[in-house]
Amino acid sequence: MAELGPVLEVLLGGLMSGVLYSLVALGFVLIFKASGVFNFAQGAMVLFAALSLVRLSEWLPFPVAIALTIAIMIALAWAVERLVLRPLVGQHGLILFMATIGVTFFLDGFGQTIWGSNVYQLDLGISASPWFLLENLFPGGILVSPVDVFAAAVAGSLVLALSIFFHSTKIGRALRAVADDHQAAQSVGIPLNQIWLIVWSTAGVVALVAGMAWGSKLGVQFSLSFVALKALPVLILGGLTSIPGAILGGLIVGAGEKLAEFYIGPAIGGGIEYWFAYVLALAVLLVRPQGLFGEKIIERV
Amino acid sequence: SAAETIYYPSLVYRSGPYAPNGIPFANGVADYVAMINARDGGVGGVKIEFEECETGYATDRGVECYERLKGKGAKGAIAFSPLSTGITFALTEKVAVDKIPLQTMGYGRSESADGRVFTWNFPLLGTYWSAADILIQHVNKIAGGLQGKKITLVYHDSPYGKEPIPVLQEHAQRYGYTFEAIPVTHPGVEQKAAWLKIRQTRPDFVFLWGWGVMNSTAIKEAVAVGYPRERMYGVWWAAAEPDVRPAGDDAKGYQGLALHPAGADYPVHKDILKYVYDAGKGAGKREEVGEVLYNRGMIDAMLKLEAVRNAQKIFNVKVPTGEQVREGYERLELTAQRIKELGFEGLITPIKVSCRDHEGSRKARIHQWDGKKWVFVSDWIEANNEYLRPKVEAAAMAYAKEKGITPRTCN
Amino acid sequence: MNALARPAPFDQPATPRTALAVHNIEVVYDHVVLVLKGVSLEVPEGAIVTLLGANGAGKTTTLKAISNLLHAERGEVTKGSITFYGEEVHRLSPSELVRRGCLQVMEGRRCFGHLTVEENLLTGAFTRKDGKAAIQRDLEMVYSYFPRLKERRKVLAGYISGGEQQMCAIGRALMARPRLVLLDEPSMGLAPQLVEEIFEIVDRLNREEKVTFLVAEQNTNVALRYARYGYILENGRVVLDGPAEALRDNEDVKEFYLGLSATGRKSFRDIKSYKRRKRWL
Amino acid sequence: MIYRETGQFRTSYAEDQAIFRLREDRIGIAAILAIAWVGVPLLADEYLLRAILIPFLILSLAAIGLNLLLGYCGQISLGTGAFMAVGAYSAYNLALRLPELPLLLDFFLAGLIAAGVGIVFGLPSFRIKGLYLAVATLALQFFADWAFLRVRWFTNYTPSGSVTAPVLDFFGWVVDTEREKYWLCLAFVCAIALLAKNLVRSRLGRSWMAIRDMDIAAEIIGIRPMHAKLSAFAVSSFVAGLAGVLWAFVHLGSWEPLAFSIDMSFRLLFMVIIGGMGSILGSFLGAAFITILPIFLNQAPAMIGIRLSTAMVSHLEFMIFGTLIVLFLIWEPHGLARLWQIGKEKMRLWPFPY
Amino acid sequence: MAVASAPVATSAERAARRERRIGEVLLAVENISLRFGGVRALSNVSFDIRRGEIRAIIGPNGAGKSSMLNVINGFYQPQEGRIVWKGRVFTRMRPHEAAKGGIARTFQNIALFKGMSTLDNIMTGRILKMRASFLEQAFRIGRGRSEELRERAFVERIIDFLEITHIRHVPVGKLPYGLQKRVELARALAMEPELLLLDEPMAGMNLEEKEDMCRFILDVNEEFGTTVALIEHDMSVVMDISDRVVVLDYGRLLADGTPEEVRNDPAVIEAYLGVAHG
Ligand SMILES: Nc1ncnc2c1ncn2[C@@H]1O[C@H](COP(=O)(O)OP(=O)(O)OP(=O)(O)O)[C@@H](O)[C@H]1O
Ligand SMILES: Nc1ncnc2c1ncn2[C@@H]1O[C@H](COP(=O)(O)OP(=O)(O)OP(=O)(O)O)[C@@H](O)[C@H]1O
Ligand SMILES: [Mg+2]
Ligand SMILES: [Mg+2]
Repeated sequence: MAELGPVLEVLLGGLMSGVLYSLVALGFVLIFKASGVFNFAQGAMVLFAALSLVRLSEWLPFPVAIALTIAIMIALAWAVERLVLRPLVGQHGLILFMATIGVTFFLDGFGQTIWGSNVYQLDLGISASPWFLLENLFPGGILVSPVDVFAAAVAGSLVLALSIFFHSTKIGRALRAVADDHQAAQSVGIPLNQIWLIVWSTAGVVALVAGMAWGSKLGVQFSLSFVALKALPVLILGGLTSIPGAILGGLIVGAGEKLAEFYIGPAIGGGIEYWFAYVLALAVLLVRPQGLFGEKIIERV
Repeated sequence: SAAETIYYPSLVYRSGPYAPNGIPFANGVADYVAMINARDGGVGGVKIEFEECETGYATDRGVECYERLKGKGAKGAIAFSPLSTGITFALTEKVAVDKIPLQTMGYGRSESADGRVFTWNFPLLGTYWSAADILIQHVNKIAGGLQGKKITLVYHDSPYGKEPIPVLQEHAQRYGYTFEAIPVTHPGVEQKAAWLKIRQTRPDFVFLWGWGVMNSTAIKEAVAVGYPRERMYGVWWAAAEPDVRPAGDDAKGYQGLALHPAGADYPVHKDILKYVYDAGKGAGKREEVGEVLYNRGMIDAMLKLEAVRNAQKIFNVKVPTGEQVREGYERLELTAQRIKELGFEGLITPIKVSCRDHEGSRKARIHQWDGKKWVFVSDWIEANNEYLRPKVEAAAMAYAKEKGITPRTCN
Repeated sequence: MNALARPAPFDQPATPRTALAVHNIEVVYDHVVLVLKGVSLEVPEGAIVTLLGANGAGKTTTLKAISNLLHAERGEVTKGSITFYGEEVHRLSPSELVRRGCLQVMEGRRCFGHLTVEENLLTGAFTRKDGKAAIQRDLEMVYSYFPRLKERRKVLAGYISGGEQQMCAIGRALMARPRLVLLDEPSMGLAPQLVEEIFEIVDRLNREEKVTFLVAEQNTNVALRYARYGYILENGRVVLDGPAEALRDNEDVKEFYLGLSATGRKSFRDIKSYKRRKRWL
Repeated sequence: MIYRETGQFRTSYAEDQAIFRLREDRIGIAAILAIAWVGVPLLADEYLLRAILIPFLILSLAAIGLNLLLGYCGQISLGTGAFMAVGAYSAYNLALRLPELPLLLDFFLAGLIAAGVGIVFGLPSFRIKGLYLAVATLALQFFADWAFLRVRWFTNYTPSGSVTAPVLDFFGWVVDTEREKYWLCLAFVCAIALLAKNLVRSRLGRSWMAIRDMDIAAEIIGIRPMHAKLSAFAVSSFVAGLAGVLWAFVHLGSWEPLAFSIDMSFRLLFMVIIGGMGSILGSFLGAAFITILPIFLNQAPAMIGIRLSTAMVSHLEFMIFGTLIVLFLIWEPHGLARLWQIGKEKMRLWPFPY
Repeated sequence: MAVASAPVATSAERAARRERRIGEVLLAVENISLRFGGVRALSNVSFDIRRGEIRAIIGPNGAGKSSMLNVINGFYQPQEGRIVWKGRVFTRMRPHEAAKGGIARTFQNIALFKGMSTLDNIMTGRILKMRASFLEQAFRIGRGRSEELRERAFVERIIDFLEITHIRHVPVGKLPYGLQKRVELARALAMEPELLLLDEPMAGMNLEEKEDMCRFILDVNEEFGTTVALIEHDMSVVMDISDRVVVLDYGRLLADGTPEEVRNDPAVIEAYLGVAHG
């Protein structure tokens, strides 16, 4: 039993950090699902949202700051739709991807100009001190971080809400139609502009949540945008188009990489966390080329 | 006119992921140079022409900046502080060709302390090997001997983070502690596995060789696994305000190496506030003057300008060339008296650079974050040069051999 | 049904209004390729008008210009005007146009491959606001037109056969309950029976529900049988237009589009190795 | 009509298949080559050579490598940096461990080793497609970063893990001035660009493009997808590997694994997309856009006499750069190369609009 | 524009020539069944194609015609049945095997390489005929050069033949639908196939273009002796040019015979033709 303690602890820790990856991956999924755009700017949006919140909350009450930040993210969505996506309707996915890179650069510069490049502390008022569970079973107990639990809860409910929203409304169907074929979607009267505004706004709000979770952990600073890289394997593993996939992918990647780092890492020099998630994703893809929950890739002549 | 100015290029990173650390440093440099210009009319009566170039901590941009700025001014740039290990590596060979000294205060390659091989490099005040040695000396003292203790190094997985490992490994035998090194991959936002391991092995001390976001994350994770901050020690690049601030109160008790104190109540600060900030020309905010990295930038600038002053004296010129500044560095000696004149009393200890020894001084103190500011918990500790010097020389010779350099002889 | 979208017969003026007027438009692709060189046409409300012409004449381009879908292909209307019930089309987004009742069935099917057949049909009803029941009713109506689709309703549209996709695309358009439908080669890839059926449906919708149609078609024979008026495009210009009967009786059209020469229909086997194409220009 | 096609008849297929069919094009390219080989080295100062032109040339080479894979064969790769790293470290180890080999051969062998690694990491492309494939190559990227840090043998057990290139001695020609380095890079770039151009307009290139445009149809006309994809991976990583060698040996001199990190891979991807997928010329234009433009933007305020804080300048640089990317894509989604082509088309029609 | 030099012959002469040309069984599909999940796309279908004939496959939408072609050239793998190709038996064909063995095809949903020019598209059809080594191609020496010229000349003949000289250098993505179909045919012809599978080659064409297309198909068939299997919904075309017709309905073989036989078959009229047509 005593040996099981550490395993459980690592597993739990991994699952928790996996949820944090999922939060970022979720933003990617939303936008990809709705437009076939792989949004490179998701990381920059996480940073931008968190920065806005932190700086606004310096002189506004926290709830007001949150509301204002959401408004800012919606404005951003509007600008992106208007200035970037609309003129590029119907272009190849890679080109849209490149355009979001332009957005990334812009946001990086813009965010730093108006909000500054320092580190800011984001205090959500949740104690960072750990809980120790089941101390009677395991020596030292199983360590759980309350921040992680909070993040997990938020992520879980977010996924649930989004799944319901996108699956049981006609918007959900329209989203998938748009992702399949912009032009045909337009031709049946799906308003691309509104759809994209909705989705990018939602992704902006998701970015804010991710920014809060990660920002309370890392401090709000430029490096927040790097967490996007950690979300990539999660995204791919779960399938680019699946909201539940983002969560599940996150859990698998989180737990897998922590266990690997912990138990395999020392044998081959450590730091394998760095690539393990990708290799894991690769292995899954070899079996299921569309990820665990992604839409089937149609091959037909 | 241009003929009458000293050209001082400053490579900075005021944007991007490392900006929180880069900004105070760059401000310290800029303010100090501005103060010298305003107060003394420059160095030796010659105005300093100051220019910044943004590297964003990226090597190729750093190289581009260097190339762009190195030939500017009447006699070219006086010296460069690349402020990044990657840029240092990329420039080490180029400066030898261009004949411009490379000042790497508190970073860069440890073996470059050997001036016979690394003619143009000046890792002033201390290398990472010195840092590792000083830390071990300190914990050895407070633990009353390290026999049977456990020390874990959590390091940034890059040449920077790896530098101290050989010293810590060798010391493990000498002092009898067990040593473990855990890499953290760039940029260091995920360290859960590392800290869960620490929770299990429960080392007596954790050394932190991190950079940027990795440091604050490490502190947060330490809190999350319940590792006491009092037993964590950061290197001097992991013990400044941006490293502890995001962790808030949780960082209380965290300790680190200090090449110099924090605080703005030294004479030089008064001058800076008076001549620069009162004139409304400060590079940063008034209340940020005196932060750890700010002071470090200030010292970096001061040392560079002292080398210039030295060169002016030696060669009796108004504007020295890079080659002459190198001489100025190599014969740099800051006595306690001189340090006092400069207004740096208490900030640094005397320095003496020589042809053999480009480090000049290898002392640091330990300071601790009390939740609001850094306070000293130790006196100056000097690295053990009898132990380090042979190591430095061996590594430098290996480099010389690889590159086909014949080391100079110093007398 | 939808009172808004479809004016009741009694407020129709004696002479039908113009549903669609295209006035002398030029279309340029990629900033350099001039494809339409001044096309004008008019579709009266409640009519079936057909647009004929060889491959590359510019039929698809004309229809896309009308429904404002050129944008995604880097095409642009550089000259002229298009009005839908008197309103300039270029001020309306494609979805806005659909909401006002002008809808295009695109060439080459363009079903949403990752959606099931039924979902595809339902996307057609995106702009409708008249409630689930009405949509369900229309769904059943489409299924009654195309029983084959009902069988395949749960299959991803990407996997169904070409003809089934064509039905799906037409059905999807009908789900929107449009006032004006731009049909781009509806008969392509359909079995002969179905071609007739499609045109029957067109005719029925036209008669019973007063839906206006502009049909680009290669199957001249059928098209001229059902249409009231026709335009023949050649190289980006309208070269001939007139009432369908007149076109059918035109000697050139007879020979080159209907394959009826003085001696009657020739077998495909006996076509001479080459013959000069009819050029009106 | 400055650009005149009329009156130039191509009377054989050989003529019609020439790279530059028009006299104007041939004159233009000859002028560019003359400027590149003679004019630039004579006129450019050290800054221009060392900080701008040499990196530009090497990155163009790497971009050509990626373009072969992405632009021609349609396989998205985010591992170009890793292929460059493989090239660089292979050449380093070859030079170190087999000093008797001539350096040029080391370069070539390093390219071949990179090609081998490319083939291995191209294997998943058989099953995995599109964006999903990008992850396979990312796995390589991260794995390579890790391996070159971790496996000490690669870095000859240097304590810090950074290594230094040997003296560039090509059969007695010691390349040490910037001008010589520039010529060296230029020679490699010209040669590889020509070979690449030849490849893409022959059978192999056509089978890559077929796979890119529609792999199923390609298979049905007898192209073996695996063979085509792997050969694209191999050639692409050979070129990238060679670029890596140049980047390490000629540009940096000494380097750490970070020099070939994911950032490098992304930058190359940007170059290819902005420059134009499926265009050799586009690789050059893209490399120029991504490397030179930010530097220019950084210096622009000072040039026009505006004094701004360093931070402001660099933030502006980011914002303007991002905006320009979007603007260029909107203007011409198919990249700069295409823009150039349309420009030529317009010149042909000039003074008429169409 | 060059004009294809097909001889003009009377229909009686042609008919006689055809009789002589049609030879042994080139390809036979035997008891093929193909299912997708619950859908039976083909159930127990058998028929053969003889050398030199034009074989039409007709049937309502979704009958399994395209699927049949996919089975023949190896893109779909039937659950049951076998294919006999020139005497060799395959339980499953592989696409490149089929291509090597001389089966070429066009697709219902045009499957051209959109980013390439017409010429390059057709040149891809010659890939199997080219042998130059990697280095020869890279340096454009030896076979890398000569082959390129030789094949170009060959392809130009096809381009001339199909009258698409003016669009040689146009990217096919920009061509109107009908021309794309023609380019697709050109690409298939470039493979010098023994069996040419055409999936609705005349969809989306007007009469004149259909006439052209028929002429091309007939010429290919007569000039080069290429066997053609053709799916088409235009009955007048099918009745006029095909030698024998297979009718599929919901995956089953409904009828097989000469055009006249099929046209008068009540089952076929019921399932497919409806009112007498053409
Ligand atoms: N995206 C595009 N870019 C450039 N040229 C185009 C584009 N789309 C169409 N064209 C050109 O415009 C002309 C008209 O094409 P269009 O598709 O309108 O013809 P069509 O009459 O619909 O022909 P079909 O009967 O084959 O469908 C053609 O010559 C075609 O090459
Ligand atoms: N890959 C597949 N997955 C699932 N079902 C398929 C697949 N391919 C074909 N089918 C189904 O098999 C049936 C036959 O399709 P096929 O494409 O062969 O029809 P077809 O005779 O060519 O019809 P059309 O004349 O409309 O082109 C259709 O109902 C189709 O939905
Ligand atoms: Mg058309
Ligand atoms: Mg079919």
